[in-house]
Amino acid sequence: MQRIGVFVCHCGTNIAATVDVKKVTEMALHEPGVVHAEDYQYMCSEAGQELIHKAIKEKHLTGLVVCSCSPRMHETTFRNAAEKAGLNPYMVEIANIREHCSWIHKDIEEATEKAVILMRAAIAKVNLDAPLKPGESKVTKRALVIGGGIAGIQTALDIAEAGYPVDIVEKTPSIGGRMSQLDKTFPTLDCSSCILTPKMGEVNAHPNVNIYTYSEVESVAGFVGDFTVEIRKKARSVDMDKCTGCGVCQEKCPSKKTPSEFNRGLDTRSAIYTPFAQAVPNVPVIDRDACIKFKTGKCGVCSKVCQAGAIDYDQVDEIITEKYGAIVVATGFDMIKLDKYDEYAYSQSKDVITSLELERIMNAAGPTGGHLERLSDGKAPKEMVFIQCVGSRCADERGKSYCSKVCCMYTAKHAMLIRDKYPDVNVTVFYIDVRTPGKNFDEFYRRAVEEYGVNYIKGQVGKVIPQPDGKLLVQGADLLDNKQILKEADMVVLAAAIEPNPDVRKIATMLTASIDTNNFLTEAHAKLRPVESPTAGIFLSGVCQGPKDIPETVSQAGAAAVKAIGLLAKDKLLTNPCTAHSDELMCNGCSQCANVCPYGAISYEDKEVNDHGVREVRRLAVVNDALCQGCGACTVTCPSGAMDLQGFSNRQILAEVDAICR
Amino acid sequence: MQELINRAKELLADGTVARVLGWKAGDLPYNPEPAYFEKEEDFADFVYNGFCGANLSKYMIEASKLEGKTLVCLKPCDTYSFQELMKEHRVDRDKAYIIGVGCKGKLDIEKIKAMGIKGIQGISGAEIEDAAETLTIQTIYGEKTCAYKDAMLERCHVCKGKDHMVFDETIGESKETKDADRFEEVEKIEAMSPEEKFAFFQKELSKCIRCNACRNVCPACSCRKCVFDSNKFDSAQKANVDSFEEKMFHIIRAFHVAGRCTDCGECSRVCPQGIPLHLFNRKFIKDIDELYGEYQAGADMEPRTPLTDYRFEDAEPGIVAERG
Amino acid sequence: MKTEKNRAEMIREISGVNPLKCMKCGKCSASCPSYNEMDIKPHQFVSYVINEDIEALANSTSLWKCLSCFACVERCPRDVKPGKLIDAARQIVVRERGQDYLTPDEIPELIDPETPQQLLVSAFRRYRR
Amino acid sequence: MSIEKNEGFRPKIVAFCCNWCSYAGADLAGSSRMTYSADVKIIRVPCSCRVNPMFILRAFERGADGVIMCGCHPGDCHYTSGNFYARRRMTLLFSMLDYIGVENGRTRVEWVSAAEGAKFSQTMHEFVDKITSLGKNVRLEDLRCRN
Amino acid sequence: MYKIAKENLTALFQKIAAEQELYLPVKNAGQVNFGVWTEDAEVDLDTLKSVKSPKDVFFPQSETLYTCIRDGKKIKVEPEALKEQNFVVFGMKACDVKGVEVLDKVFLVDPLDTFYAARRDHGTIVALACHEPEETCFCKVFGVDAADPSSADVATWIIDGMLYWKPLTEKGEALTESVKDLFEEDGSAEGTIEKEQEAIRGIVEKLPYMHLSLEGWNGDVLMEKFEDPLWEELYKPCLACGTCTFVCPTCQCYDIKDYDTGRNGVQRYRCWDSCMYSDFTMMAHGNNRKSQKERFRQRFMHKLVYYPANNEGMYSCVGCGRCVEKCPASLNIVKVIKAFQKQGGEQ
Repeated sequence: MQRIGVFVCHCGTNIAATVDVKKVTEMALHEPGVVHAEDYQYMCSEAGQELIHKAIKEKHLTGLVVCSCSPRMHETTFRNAAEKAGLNPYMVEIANIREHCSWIHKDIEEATEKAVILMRAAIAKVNLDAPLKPGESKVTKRALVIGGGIAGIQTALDIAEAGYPVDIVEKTPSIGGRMSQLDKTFPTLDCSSCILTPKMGEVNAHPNVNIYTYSEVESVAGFVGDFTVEIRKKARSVDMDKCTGCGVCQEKCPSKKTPSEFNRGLDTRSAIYTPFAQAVPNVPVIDRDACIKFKTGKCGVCSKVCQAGAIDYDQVDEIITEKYGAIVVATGFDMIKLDKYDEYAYSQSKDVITSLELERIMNAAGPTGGHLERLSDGKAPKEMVFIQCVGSRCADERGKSYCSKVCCMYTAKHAMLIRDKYPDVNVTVFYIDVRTPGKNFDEFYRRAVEEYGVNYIKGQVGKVIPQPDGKLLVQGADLLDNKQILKEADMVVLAAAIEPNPDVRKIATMLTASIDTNNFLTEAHAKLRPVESPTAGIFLSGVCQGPKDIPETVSQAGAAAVKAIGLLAKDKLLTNPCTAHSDELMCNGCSQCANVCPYGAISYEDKEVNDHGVREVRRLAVVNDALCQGCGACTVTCPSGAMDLQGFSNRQILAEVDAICR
Repeated sequence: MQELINRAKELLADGTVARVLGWKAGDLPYNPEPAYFEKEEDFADFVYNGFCGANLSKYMIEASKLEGKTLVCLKPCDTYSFQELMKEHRVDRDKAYIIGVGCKGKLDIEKIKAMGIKGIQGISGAEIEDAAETLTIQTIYGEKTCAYKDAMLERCHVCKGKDHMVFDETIGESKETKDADRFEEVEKIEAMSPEEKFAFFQKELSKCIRCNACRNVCPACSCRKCVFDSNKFDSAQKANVDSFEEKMFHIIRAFHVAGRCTDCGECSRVCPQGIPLHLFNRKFIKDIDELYGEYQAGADMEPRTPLTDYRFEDAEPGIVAERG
Repeated sequence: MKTEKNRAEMIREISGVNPLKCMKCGKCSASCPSYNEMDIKPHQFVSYVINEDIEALANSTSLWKCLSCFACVERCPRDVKPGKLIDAARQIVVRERGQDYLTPDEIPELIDPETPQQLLVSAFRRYRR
Repeated sequence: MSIEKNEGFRPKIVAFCCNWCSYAGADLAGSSRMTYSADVKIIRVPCSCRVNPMFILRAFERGADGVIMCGCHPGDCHYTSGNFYARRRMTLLFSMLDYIGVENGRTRVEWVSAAEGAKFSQTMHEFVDKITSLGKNVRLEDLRCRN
Repeated sequence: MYKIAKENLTALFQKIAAEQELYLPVKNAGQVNFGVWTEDAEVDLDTLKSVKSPKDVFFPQSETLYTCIRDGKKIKVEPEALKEQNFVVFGMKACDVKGVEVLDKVFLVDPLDTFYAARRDHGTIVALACHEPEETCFCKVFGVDAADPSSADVATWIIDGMLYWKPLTEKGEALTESVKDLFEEDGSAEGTIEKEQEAIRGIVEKLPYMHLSLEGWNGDVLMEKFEDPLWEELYKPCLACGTCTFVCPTCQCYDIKDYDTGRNGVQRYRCWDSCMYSDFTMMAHGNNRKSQKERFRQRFMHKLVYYPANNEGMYSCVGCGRCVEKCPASLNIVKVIKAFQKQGGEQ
């Protein structure tokens, strides 16, 4: 049985003017378990807290009820007061008789009656309170960044600068990501690699950064502050320490027919390759599916020409296990596949290309050496048509429901660059809406129209028809002129929608980070916690969270880094003690609770139990206190009531219900 | 049936399974009981006929703890329950050898008795191989007949289909027995006035004796300790002292199995007081289908059930009032 | 005579189309083979239904110029399907005229069983003017 | 049943409010001095997804005449998805209560943000009026608890 | 001997109910159970067995014993009043009447169960013969004569549309006196009844369970039966529901529980318990029957061994067959008896 003290606050006249505090105090003494009751002008004052202190000491109180203002106001104050007097702070309950009573009722009798009931409910709850202690968990002072694009690079650099070691895991042979494939960037038109390459060098050289390229995350265990991650370092077949990056092997490699991933398949690469000249690390990998040595056993040219003796055909995948305190996801995006858009003839004509393919064509290091030409016959185009929103803003299953956000701007960039470099080429853009929210964005678009004479037509294209003479007949509509347009073009560029990197689903599952129907990672709060995942210790950087352009990506990357640093800077994490707990004798191990847990805090283990003499091994739910935030979703999902929430237990809430309805 | 027996004996003999879970003939023509068969000679009593309505899935919870595999005979509808139990990790698929047995609709002795047929000595036409549409019943008071269809369990009139959801092999043909709309009764109640609804359920539930047969037979009610038996939740009830407790028990039970109930109909089959308990479960199934998309528990191994899932655009609870 | 509101409602019901989903991209007009012969263009159909100006739609030549080729239905990114709207408008006009050129039992003899139903129905509406 | 007929009837109403939005909304109603009936008593829960249907039935058993649950607006849940689960649970529960003939309107769910003090007070006004017009809860009451 | 035409029974019920409570088989939502007679109750005398036995007329499924009311920090205890009004139970069958005898031997011995005793004192049993026994009946095995419910206060038979009424005890005479004006006397009734009884006994002979042997079951075989490995097999289909115990006319176990009503104090009540339940006889240290096998065994050991050991060989099964009809897993006492018999035969 508890020894409960009830303290009724006047709050000056805020409470006392409407609630008969003396009566409430007197009524308290009739309640079971109450051994002390008093009222005071301001319970939250020093003097008020002293009264509480004294009563705890003198009456050996085991629980407190404070009838005062909202617990959102002073719960912490009274908990601290209790702790100072040696009482567990979680043995305190607040009856909110100000905001929920005196301030909203006028009739003294009515308000007093309600205050007594609220007090009874709090007493009923404190009767079932148990002392709680916040848990502590350690923080491993190391961060993992998944993805080595501009988002991952920026996040890693910022964390490294703050003095914490960071590992980047990048799936491809080089960091750089999508940005390395771009030619110029809007709205400033600076060269993409000119701004990216130094960053790549910087991150590579940073003493706090360790980069695993050609590597993938294999598994993730643990929780905030203490993740254990297995990284699969795929066999590169080249010794990274020995290779000097001279490039002879690539030159001499006889297998040169593999479509280049970096150039979006517009040209080919050798079997031993670095994706692009500025690759970091500048160490090639052998594509074992394309390599003649691996396919037939005969060849070995690269090994012969390598003076450093770096070629190692026997290399095997390596699993690296590392501990991290924080994980940042920066897995980026890809363009959607266009196989469902037959009407735009993408698969029928080589001259219908995507915008990212155009980037490579425009790039000096690209398949055409930066010269704008038709891929079918190498001729210079005279008429170019850009089609917007291919697969974006789409209500059916062919495309994506969202706006890809970057297409309007990069199309303006492309149009402008083409008109600038090839003034004789006519450029027509078919658009639905031109969206340019961003600093200097609309000005940029207007320049394309006004200074460069790009022809913008409001209306979507219905069909692109390849003609026998190699031209492309574009059938579109001009909605403002109310005309149907038939236009012959030499090249058509499709602004295909972007989608999160398909690997993200696998990664999100490993991290128990939630993901939306479009495969974008969900943020902990759409407005207030946009760079955190609901799963503690997981942060989001770049397009994996939603479509964005480079400056936005970089700012988010910095924000994610700050959040990660904030976590790494802590020596220990105090965990909320109001967490869920499963009664092992009642748990069915059915996994329903884990399905609703937003934090992935529930796992299962096989454990031997002694159920009143029956010993058996059972599958049981185990809640990780460090991850559980105490929402209670699991408690209602659990049919047997095995899962309960400390501080808001089933019996406590039922006791409150009973007290109110009495 | 002989094919089933032969195959079971074969699997037992070659050590594939350690025991067979099927039905043993009863001492009356209509009361076979679930039973384990471990030796060749046990099979003398093995039976599989129209009265083998019992869903053996639930027995597999205990059988999963035994040494070796258990061969279990599951009817098409039973396999939904089994799969749902697999999903909830309550049975071990590796410990089960499932023979999907054919079904031509199971019989309800209560329906036969309700026709005024009493003093039953023998029933023919209930064997699984019989093509007969009629049951011939020998009684102390003379021979009676009734149509097979008229003696079928309610659940067979709204059969989910002839396919087994999970099995190692199947033996025997099934027959399409569905001839009624699954939600017809629910709709009839929905159309009533609140007073009529209340009177209807008050009357039905007043018969409840809290024997817990519905709960204990239910494959979805597989809790080691039911909330209604547990002091931990402050919700233990052993008897219905007030009519409120009848409602509390049945509403909460239906709620706890909502999204997990396969509509196997065992609750209604076993209720000694003939309470149409499936009306609770089916109401939830209907609501789930209408509000969150058609869903059949036990038809797949997707971990999330309708109540452990959501969509942003889900209906608001106010829809209940709006629907009227 | 039904009110314009009723008629608009009927068009929505018959076509199963929610015109409010349209984002005015014009892909339908861009795709339409009969575009030049139409007075009301395919991308405009939705506005007439939204504004409940069905009379104009009913008197429009477009109603009978539409070939029911369903290119617009196929390509519409918003699932609005102008071809179905126009087909529904056609149906309303035909119903209001109370016309019936063929009796139902004459039809099966006249058609190839492979013909898509939808094409058939809309062709009837179009050619029995 | 008319409101006049129920004059003098004081309903018992239990309101479950989530700590982050609705309880704060109720606090705001208080600090803005927006009155509502004293018949409403609030129980604080961490999230609407903590509300077990058994709590609601228990309230009715013990003589409550109406039960309302308030949570963060869908999409704004402090725990990201709690109120989505709560929404499905309550929808099904309310539908079942309706199905067994409990008067529509004895239960309600309302999403109230921390900024919506006025909405909280308005909602409570409406709810108390509704329950007053429905009168005493007799269909879900345990007679042992009746006075 | 008296008689009354079947169609005049409503008048009889009205007359009895005017004076005292009348319980009889009533059909509610398709099922027949004993209930209080009202003008619109659907009386059903044709269904042989009520789902529940009528034992709850004397031993209700739940009843309050006393209430504790808190006043400040004092507690007041208010015992529940005993039954003070007379009542009549009409239509109990011979087996059910025998069931009451079984209960009497538990509740009417020292320490006397005052709640039960009060109900027994105030209740008059009017029994009705079973005219069409069914295949699930095996009352004869336990010495019950379905044709002659003679241990009641009044025995009745319905033959050719006539109800024959034979008072047997003082209570029966008193009841008869109060309704006599509705009856006519029939001197030749004995003969009619004897003829009917012969017919009933003839049917009984043909019932499948009639020759069930109780050999080997008595109060002396406790350890032998208790330790028999057969239980390990028998219990397996049992679902641990309480159907058999709750429909049984002789199961007498109850649990005592508290219910906090809030403003009306804490009610201490008792309710039927079932040995099939996992918390049966749960004590502070836990449960002494840990497995379903032990709980299952308890029920049959009690009926066929423990009870006879304490009551001069009287079994606490009356062969009503309700468990045979209602068990969801088709288990029942007959199967248990037969299984042991078979095993005995083999040995």
